[in-house]
Amino acid sequence: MSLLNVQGLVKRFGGLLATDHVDLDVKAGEIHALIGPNGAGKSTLVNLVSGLFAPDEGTITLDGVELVGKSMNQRVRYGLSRCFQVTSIFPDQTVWANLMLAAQAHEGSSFRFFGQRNHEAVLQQRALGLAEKTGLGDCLSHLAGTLPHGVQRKLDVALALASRPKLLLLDEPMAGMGPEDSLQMIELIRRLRQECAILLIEHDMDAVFQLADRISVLVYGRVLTSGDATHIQGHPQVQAVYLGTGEQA
Amino acid sequence: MDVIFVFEQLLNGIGYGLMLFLLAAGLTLVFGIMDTLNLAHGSLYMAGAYLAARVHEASGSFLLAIVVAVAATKILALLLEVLVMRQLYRRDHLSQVLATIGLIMMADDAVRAIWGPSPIMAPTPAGLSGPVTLFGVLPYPSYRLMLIVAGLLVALGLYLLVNHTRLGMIVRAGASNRRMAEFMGVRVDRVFSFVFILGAGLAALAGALMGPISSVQIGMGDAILIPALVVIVIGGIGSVRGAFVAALLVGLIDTAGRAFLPLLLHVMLSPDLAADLASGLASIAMYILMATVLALKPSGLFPARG
Amino acid sequence: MNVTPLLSCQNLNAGYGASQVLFDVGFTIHAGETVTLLGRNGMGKSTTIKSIMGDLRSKSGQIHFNGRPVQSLKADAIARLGMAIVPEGRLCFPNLTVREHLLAFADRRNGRADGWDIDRIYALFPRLKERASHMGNQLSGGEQQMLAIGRALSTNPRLLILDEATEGLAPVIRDEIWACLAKLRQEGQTTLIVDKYLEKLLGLADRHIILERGRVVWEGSSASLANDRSLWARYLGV
Amino acid sequence: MQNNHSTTLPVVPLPLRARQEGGLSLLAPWLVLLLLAAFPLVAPLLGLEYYVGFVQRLMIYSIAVSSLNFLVGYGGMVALGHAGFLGIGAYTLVALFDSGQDSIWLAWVLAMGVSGLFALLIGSISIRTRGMYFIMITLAFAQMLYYLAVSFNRYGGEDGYGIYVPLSLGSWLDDIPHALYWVVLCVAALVFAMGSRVAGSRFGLALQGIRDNEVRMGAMGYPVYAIRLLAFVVAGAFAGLAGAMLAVNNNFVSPSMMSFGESAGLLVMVILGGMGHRWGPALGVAVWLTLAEVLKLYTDYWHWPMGLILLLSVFLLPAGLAGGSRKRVIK
Amino acid sequence: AEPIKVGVALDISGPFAAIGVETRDGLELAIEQLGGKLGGVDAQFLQTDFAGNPQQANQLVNRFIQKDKIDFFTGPVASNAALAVGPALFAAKVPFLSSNPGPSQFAGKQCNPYFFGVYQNDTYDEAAGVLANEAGYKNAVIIAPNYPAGKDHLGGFKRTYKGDIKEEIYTKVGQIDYAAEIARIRSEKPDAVYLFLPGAMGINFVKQFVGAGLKDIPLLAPGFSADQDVIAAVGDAVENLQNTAHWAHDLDNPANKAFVQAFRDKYKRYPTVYAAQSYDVVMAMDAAVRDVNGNVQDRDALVAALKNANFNSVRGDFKYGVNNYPIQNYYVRKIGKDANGELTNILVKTILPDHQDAYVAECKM
Ligand SMILES: Nc1ncnc2c1ncn2[C@@H]1O[C@H](COP(=O)(O)OP(=O)(O)OP(=O)(O)O)[C@@H](O)[C@H]1O
Ligand SMILES: Nc1ncnc2c1ncn2[C@@H]1O[C@H](COP(=O)(O)OP(=O)(O)OP(=O)(O)O)[C@@H](O)[C@H]1O
Ligand SMILES: [Mg+2]
Ligand SMILES: [Mg+2]
Repeated sequence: MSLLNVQGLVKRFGGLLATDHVDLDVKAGEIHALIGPNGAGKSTLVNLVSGLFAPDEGTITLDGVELVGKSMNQRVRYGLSRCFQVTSIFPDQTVWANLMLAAQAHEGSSFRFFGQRNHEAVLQQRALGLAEKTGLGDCLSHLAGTLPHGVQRKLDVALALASRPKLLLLDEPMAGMGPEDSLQMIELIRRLRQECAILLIEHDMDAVFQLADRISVLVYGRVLTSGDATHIQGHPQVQAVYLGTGEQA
Repeated sequence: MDVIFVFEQLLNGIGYGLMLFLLAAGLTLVFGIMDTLNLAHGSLYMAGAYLAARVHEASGSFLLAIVVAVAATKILALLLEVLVMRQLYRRDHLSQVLATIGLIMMADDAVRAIWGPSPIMAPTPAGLSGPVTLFGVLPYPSYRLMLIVAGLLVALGLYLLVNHTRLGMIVRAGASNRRMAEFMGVRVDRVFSFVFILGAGLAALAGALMGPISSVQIGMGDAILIPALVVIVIGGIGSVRGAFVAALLVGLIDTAGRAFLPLLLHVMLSPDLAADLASGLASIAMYILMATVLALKPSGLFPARG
Repeated sequence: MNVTPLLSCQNLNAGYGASQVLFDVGFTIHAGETVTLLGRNGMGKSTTIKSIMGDLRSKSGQIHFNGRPVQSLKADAIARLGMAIVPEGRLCFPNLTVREHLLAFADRRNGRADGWDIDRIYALFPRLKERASHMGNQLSGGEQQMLAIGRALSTNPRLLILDEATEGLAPVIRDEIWACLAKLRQEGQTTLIVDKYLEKLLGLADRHIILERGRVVWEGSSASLANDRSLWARYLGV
Repeated sequence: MQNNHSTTLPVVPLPLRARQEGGLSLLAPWLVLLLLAAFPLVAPLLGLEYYVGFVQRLMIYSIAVSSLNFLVGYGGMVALGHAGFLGIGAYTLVALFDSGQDSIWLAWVLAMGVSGLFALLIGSISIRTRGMYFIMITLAFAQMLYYLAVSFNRYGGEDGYGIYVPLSLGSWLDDIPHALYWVVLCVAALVFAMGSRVAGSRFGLALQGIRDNEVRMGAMGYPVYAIRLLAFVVAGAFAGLAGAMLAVNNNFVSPSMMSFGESAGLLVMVILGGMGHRWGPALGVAVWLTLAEVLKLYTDYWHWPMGLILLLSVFLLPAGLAGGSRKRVIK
Repeated sequence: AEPIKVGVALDISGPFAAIGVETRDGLELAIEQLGGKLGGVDAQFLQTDFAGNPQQANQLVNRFIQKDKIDFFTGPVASNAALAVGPALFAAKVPFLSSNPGPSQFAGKQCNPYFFGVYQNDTYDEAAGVLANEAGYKNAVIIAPNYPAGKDHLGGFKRTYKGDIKEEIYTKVGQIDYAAEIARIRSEKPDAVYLFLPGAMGINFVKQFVGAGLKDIPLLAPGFSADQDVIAAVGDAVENLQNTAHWAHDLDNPANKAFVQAFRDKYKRYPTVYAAQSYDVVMAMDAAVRDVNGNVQDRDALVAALKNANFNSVRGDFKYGVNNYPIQNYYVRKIGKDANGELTNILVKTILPDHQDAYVAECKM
């Protein structure tokens, strides 16, 4: 049985049908890539799944639990976590404080008023664990906002990982990265697949073809086709609307 | 209750709404578009009212009074812009609140020093002092009709300026991302000065026009500032169209509350209770409207920014 | 080609607060050239661009644009001299419609009559025409990127600067942009490009400048960059 | 970069918290507490009896301003209707007094409860809005409360309600002169301590996280709405307490306590003192109210210098008195 | 010896600033005429500004009591401020000579030997009710802001008015636009309109009322809605407005003539009721201090002396009732032009001779 199951999902922005009866599933342990032209509705889909937007129609289940109608934080509890297309961290705090904040969300209640959080050993452990896992150990004391772009993206992933999700939604994690950073991120994602399933949106086809077990192509809010890398690469329509001819690095 | 009475109240509601819009117009411009909260807008309104009243009294010409009041207030605004506001555009709303509250305090004392603490007289222009008879049955103050026309004209002009001119686009661009606008070659400083002064001019116009039917006195701006803020918030900050619709809505609801609620409640309740409840409700009708709108649409009726 | 360069930087030193990022950066761009600025992440490409654009006051050094010293001018004045940027992160205006983005700043800063107008931009990016009345914040990432390019073109700049302009674009669109840049080059548009798709850039640009830790470490033609793979590994992490 | 999972805790993280708090800054609160506690005893010797009452009022206001500071500084929720909660607290006390209850303690506790309840109601709607809309919707609710009080005959309406029979703190306390002062001091000190403590607590840090990046916090699994709402309720409850204390202090309650001007004044004190700083409220209150008191003595035109000081403080002290000339985050 | 200290609470800024200035000018004229002395003893007048805000009043008065140790207190403009500070003053045994407010509470249940009123708030309205009867108005619309004082005042009018109240309109406090109310009045077609709308509200209402072309419906008002400050602000539109007060600047008695002359010489304008009241208050203090031979510390004697009111009041003879509110004449004034064509109140007649307030029975003193 698949981990995430999206059925008949519809989202309208005014007259615009951004998500048009989308069916999609992600199996446990797999990396499922979502590609498609700009404005096809990929981020919208992620926003619907993560709970930032409410769908107009359709169902989303995670491990058998219906997510539609649940709040964002409830979905996190059920095992969903996400990164954003635009890096979303706490730029005025140190990396350490960022990680502690992420750890705190999943370890005990946030409705405690008096104890000093920074002294909680459990949280420190967890934050350190995150830092290690994502390779942020060197820059714990830096203000997050002054870090190089690639590191900020890693931090974004680290924040998402704190909840130990079953499914991680990554919206263009490689955007704006140079080749080196991209490689590191690919490496990181590869490592993560041992822990959770990943729904990956990415325009960097190198990365997609290297990582994805399955690829779905979204066009004008609809799923055009799904399949493995070879299937997609050979699909004439996908080439026409998305891949183009030249791109093959 | 007859048709004419209802119609008259309708007109009253629209009139009051447009009065609010006159003041809200300048606020929307400065606050909605430049994202600068100028609570001292009411002080500029007061300046306009005082200047117009004095010039009108001295010269006998209402038109001249308006022109002088608007021009002089604009000069004042220019000074204010250069000395204070310019430093505030880039600051957060809180700094703006703090600084402009400071300005209000200074403005009130300045007016008190110049014109004294008493309300002053703002004569009604001779030609507009009496009522005209509408449709042969309804005597209606001609001055109020003029206000309605003025309000409509300002609304139209502003709507066109903001939404359909390049200047309007540039202003909005500068407001949402000053740096990027500068990259595109916009002299944001100058554009902002222009907008601020335009807003001040509108405030002065509102003050000059309101003078003949309201008390020209210290604090007059603060009293009307809150309803004006309510208007732009209901409408959706930054939306001229929203402010216009909201102004009419507030005007109509406020007027309806005062005109019909007592009659309505009289039918259902004891007179004493009815009077109490009616006037109590009428007092807060505007706020109930705002809370309801925001509860349903947290960014106002016509949210202009994301 | 002109004798005096369209843009020249000499001994540029710049940084943020106490930390210096650029060290004696110098290079020139001649009218009609397409030049790239290369280097790994965080090497100072964007910082160089910020200094040129007047967004970051350089600590020392000279910048001449179109024959004028501009290092003390403000960003808007420099822009009006004919410099336009597609910035990192796009920075579309949330409260302007797509159409307004393309009209608000329309100008003929390069003085040529046959420049870009909204129709030509729509022809380049039909997607934008479909979204003409959307607000800047209601666009997908890629649409925003197209809009940012269109917006820069609408001013008809003498020098067009693209900072990671293909970031987040679908491969087809990326191809379109490469095609567009090639076309611009043919038309004599001067362009400074920062991007990571090296192979494409090789075919597109006349010259390349490589930055390493805020210093210009290499400068040369496409041919010599193509031939020297060691540069790629050393400075570009490929 | 580590490549294996080491379990040893590196010593880095904790000292990272850049602010080194020690020495004077640890002592300062105790010093101030001592001075304030001793004040009623030495005041008569210095001929300063009057100022005992004055300082008492400052302390009450600092509770009110602290509660707003919690909301604005840590929560990023700029409420322009905070005086409404002061009013609710005060009128709760009035209602009790009017029905023959004269225990100050009971009144204070109930005032907190009732205003917390109102805050829950008002907050559950207001919290849905952001920025300017939040500013205005809180103002709207305060205005409603104001007009409600104005037309509420039973407790004097616009005229206000005088508490002419002294209230009771409880048997033995009533016999001590200035007992109220010390009680107020204790409460104020407690609120101060809690304020300092909460800032570094789980709740406080979560609240600050929401202020900085709400969407991210939601995506990390924080119950954003509940946290914000609870902050609003807590702030409302403490404002209510301050309101009830003010009622005892003034022996008088009137709707003007909830006016727009009062709400704005509270906000002014928060910002002037230094948003999100533990000393901010105390400093803001002390400076602003003392200025008002003193300037009035010298000139009819006392608003003028007050306004000027506000204006200058915005430019010269962007982070408020407590923050020195540190730059405030630019929007 | 120690000078006598008088705490003066003005409302020099805020909504009542105009009245505050009138109060101060009357006060200062009296002080000047007395050479800065009360009853021949040096006196110090300490001023403070309530700014129309009763919330701070308490604090300021505590300062007077505890720090300055005042012997007399006078001011403020508004009833709510008076109610707020009364108890502290009474507890400290400081005579409180109101320079304007006459709240019903202090006239009735909460009356106090240390409080002295100049008139009880409702008495103006009671006089207006009688005036409406005498003028033969068969019916009237009455209007006031929606707060207790507004209801008290309309209650005062209804107490004496015998005609038919067609409608009782309560408006929002601080209202700016009155079109809806005016339309209601127009549709009722009453014989007269009685309005209690203090300050800006009254000015707004009258301006809009006249603009609506309802000049034919006579307006009646209590004196404070029709004094010089209002006249100056509204202009010719208020001509013929009839109002009631316990004083008029053309009241024929020597003390008043001297006062009005001196005031006009000094300030180049007609005094208002507020100026006359504060002038009288100082004169009352002066007389009382003289009666106790400067020994103001003997508060019982001082209060007794104050109650005797052994001075020539500008409002003519009056005496205090049990509740320390005066029993005095009330007059009808009508706004018209004086000999120089200047718009002002012209005394018409006495409408209520030796009138006492309605609350005195509740006062157990
Ligand atoms: N808040 C919104 N209001 C209106 N329209 C929106 C909104 N958000 C997105 N859209 C529209 O919905 C469509 C899908 O957008 P989405 O961001 O999901 O695209 P995407 O597939 O992620 O594209 P990209 O790869 O460029 O990021 C776009 O056409 C966009 O203009
Ligand atoms: N606003 C800033 N404040 C402080 N340091 C900054 C700031 N912006 C950039 N830096 C630092 O300056 C250095 C150069 O950054 P720059 O943005 O110029 O790099 P880049 O070559 O454009 O890299 P990228 O490929 O990531 O865009 C980096 O180390 C970066 O962390
Ligand atoms: Mg996207
Ligand atoms: Mg860069």
